Amino acid sequence: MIEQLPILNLVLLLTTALMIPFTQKISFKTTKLVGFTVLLTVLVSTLFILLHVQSEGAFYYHLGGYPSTIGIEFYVSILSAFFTLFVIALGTLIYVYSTRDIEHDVYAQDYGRYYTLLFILLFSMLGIVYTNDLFNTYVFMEILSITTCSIISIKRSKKNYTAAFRYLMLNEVGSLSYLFGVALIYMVTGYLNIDLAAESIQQVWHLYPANIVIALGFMIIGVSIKAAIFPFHIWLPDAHSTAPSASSALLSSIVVKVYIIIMIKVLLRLIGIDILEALNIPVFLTIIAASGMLIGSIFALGQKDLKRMLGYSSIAQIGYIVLGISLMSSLGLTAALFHIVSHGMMKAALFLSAGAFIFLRNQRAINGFNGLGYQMPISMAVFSIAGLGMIGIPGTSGFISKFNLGVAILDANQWFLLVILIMSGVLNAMYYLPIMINAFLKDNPEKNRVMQFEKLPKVMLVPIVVLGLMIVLVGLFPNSIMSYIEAAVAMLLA
Amino acid sequence: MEVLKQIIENINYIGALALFVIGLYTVVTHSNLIKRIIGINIMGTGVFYFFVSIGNVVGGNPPIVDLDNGNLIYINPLPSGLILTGIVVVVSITVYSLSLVVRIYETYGTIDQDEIAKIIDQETFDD
Amino acid sequence: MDDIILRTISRLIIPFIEIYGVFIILHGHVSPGGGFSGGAILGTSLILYTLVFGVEKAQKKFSHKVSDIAESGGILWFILIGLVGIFVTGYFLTNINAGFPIGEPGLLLSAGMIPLLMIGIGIKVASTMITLFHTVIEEAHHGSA
Amino acid sequence: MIVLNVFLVGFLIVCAIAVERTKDLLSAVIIFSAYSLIMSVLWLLLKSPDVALTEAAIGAGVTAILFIAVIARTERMES
Amino acid sequence: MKKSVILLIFFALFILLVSSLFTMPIENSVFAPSYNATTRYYIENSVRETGAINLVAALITDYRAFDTLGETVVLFTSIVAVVSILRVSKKTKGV
Repeated sequence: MIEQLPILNLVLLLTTALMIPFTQKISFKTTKLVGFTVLLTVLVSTLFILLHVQSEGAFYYHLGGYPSTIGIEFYVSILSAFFTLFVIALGTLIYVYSTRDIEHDVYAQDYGRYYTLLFILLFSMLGIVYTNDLFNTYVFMEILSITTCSIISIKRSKKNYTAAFRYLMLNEVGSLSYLFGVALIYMVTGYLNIDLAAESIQQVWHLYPANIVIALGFMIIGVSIKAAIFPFHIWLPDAHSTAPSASSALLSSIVVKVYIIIMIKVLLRLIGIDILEALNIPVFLTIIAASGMLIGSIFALGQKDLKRMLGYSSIAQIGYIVLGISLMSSLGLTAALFHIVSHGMMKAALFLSAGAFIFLRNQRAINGFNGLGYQMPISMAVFSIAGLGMIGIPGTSGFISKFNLGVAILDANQWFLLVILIMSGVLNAMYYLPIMINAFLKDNPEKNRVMQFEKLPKVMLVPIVVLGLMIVLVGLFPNSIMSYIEAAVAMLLA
Repeated sequence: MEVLKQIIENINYIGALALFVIGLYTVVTHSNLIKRIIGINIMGTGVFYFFVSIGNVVGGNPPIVDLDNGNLIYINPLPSGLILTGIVVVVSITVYSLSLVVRIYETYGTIDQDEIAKIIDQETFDD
Repeated sequence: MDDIILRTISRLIIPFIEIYGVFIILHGHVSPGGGFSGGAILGTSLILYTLVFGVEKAQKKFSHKVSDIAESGGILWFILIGLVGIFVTGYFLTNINAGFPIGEPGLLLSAGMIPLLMIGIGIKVASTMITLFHTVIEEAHHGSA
Repeated sequence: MIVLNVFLVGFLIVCAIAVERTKDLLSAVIIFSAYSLIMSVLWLLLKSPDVALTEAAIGAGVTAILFIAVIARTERMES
Repeated sequence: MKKSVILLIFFALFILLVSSLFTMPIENSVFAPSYNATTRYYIENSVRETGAINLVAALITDYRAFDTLGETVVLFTSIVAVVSILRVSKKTKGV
């Protein structure tokens, strides 16, 4: 039974998405409740899968009962089990938040469509993480790209259309590049299954090096465009700043991370470290990551719009993750995977609290935060916790990931990277700290400095608080998730 | 002469690569949004053409089994199957981007990327 | 567009296009074609109807309600057939092992779930094509919002 | 057969370049439709009748109709 | 000026791809690496296992039916996306 849970989860999410147009006609409240129940069910079952995988080891699920040479299969390892849990947990929190927040951003006639798209989004992300097939990944990637663009454009405002269009075009160039890479891999191996193709690549690598090199190049560039890795990040600030707040949180905290999971799969499971090092890929990745870390932060400094600033900060943080991957060591990968989780939580908290400021005060400009900490104490406190985490203050999950990254860099004997890491941390402090200082310490001439009770609706407040608590808890007890990540890294490097 | 013979024998692959590059060029250089969408389509057909060419076998038969004659050579059916999926996916993306173009034209009055950028700059300057 | 030649000819032609589309869908497993191409042909016939007789008349034939049901229904049908496999063998989307009759290869009534899935895909593709076309042109009819 | 193949590929590339060069979007779409049709013939030569049929119905038919519907609602010339 | 530089870059990309093409297995025969045991399995067993004589149909709706499910979901998503930005319902018309 437990082996069928992954596919049942996917089917459940998809069926919910398909039924929403009909349940919405009954009442919108039931739709929300049904959606929440479904997400909770999926959350519990992913938790079961994780516990099962931890005790019994990874398992394969063959669709249609055909063996992996001829059919499609799911590979449920500790990596995929853990990341599906991460995706669904954050997705559930953002879903709860969005049930009120969409009133602010989306027309009433589009509520049902928004949730249809949201469930298909979760469906495709789960599919990408589970599947062990190159072409199946492409199909899910296309579902993901079309849904991500449409949860931006659903706001139906001027700037959303252009942002979504640019995002869609780049997404499609990325997908087709990835498909071209798959074609080249298929040409020399004859398999689409990642494990079988990887075995075959090890054998034919000396016969047809051109295929492997060009395929790797196209696949990495394709995924980099979608993951907003530094030179291909141009779509991200527009898309993240114009989207509805719940969509921005989803995009920045989960969707981009799922593409990085694809990248890890391609680099480590398909191609393998030996070939990567023979081609000097780690050096390229290091340069890209380091420049992304600096340039993202520098651009973020100059922004006047809060959500746009958070978007640029994401580019810098993705640089940290890529840096961890580029070290190609078990310490580096541990740091990268930990930072995926920790950045996911922090960015979600930041975007959701930013959405709360927009929801109640319509406050987007960074220079207007004076005294806001007294009017919205709880959301501002969570914003501060997440911001401190971004800077890397001890006690937050951000500190643990930066610490791990630093250790990994020292282990690889690359001192200049440590300098860049510290510089990027300082830059982070330069744009997050002023907001907090303004909010709590500066006077607002119109309002008196009396702590007010927060007027935010409960369904929006609860996810923000839960995210804040999670950041602190993971920061204080990192071993709770570190054991899973270390097991996953051991599996990837085996 | 040898080179020419090689080119003619592998014209399918070369044509596919040419289409891929032309499509990419159209997407990157043109500022007209509909032209960009056509570029994506050309790029897509280039990739699909490449994929189908991989499955071709010289002297093979179409992948429909002849039950009376068991000794025929068939082409590789897998690339064709994958590309069927791919074509429909690209059509979906095209339609969605076209509907975005309709909305962009209604709000900005133009479908040229450069002019839209000018209008946006003007607006942020006015604020 | 009120032209008697167009109307008469398309009245004559549309049934044939539709029959051809249905033929392609149903013969997907014995000849080239299948759900995608057949569905597209079926959709094109309705697009032709829309072009000749106008959006209002076409939407009476193929309303939003019908298209909603056809779109969700196509995928639900697919999932339902997949779930049969899970209940019988434990694997999603199983054909013969799930008890679908295989028949004699080469005949129309054969290949277990393949024609069933093809019908679902065909309906889905046809309804998608026609709905997309209606959505893109219908608002021009009302004048821009 | 190989002569036909080379000829069609040449025609295909000419069509693609023509689409890229044409300033009139409606002509570009019509050339693109012809391009799709040639592509489907080429896929027939590569012995993939299923893909050819799908491309002829979807690429040359539905896509072109949708492009034309959108051009009718927006502007026709590329500046 | 800028356009000609881009054109040159793309031409260089094309030349690079074509020149590396000749080191790839492009002979289009049954001995190509992609024509492997899996392909032979499809050709030999698909009639017996699925009952369909059209191998492509057997592939897309049986062996790899999950891809096709994903692809119908793409169609569904595209229609929801298009409707979500284009359709104006009667209640909110004019907004």
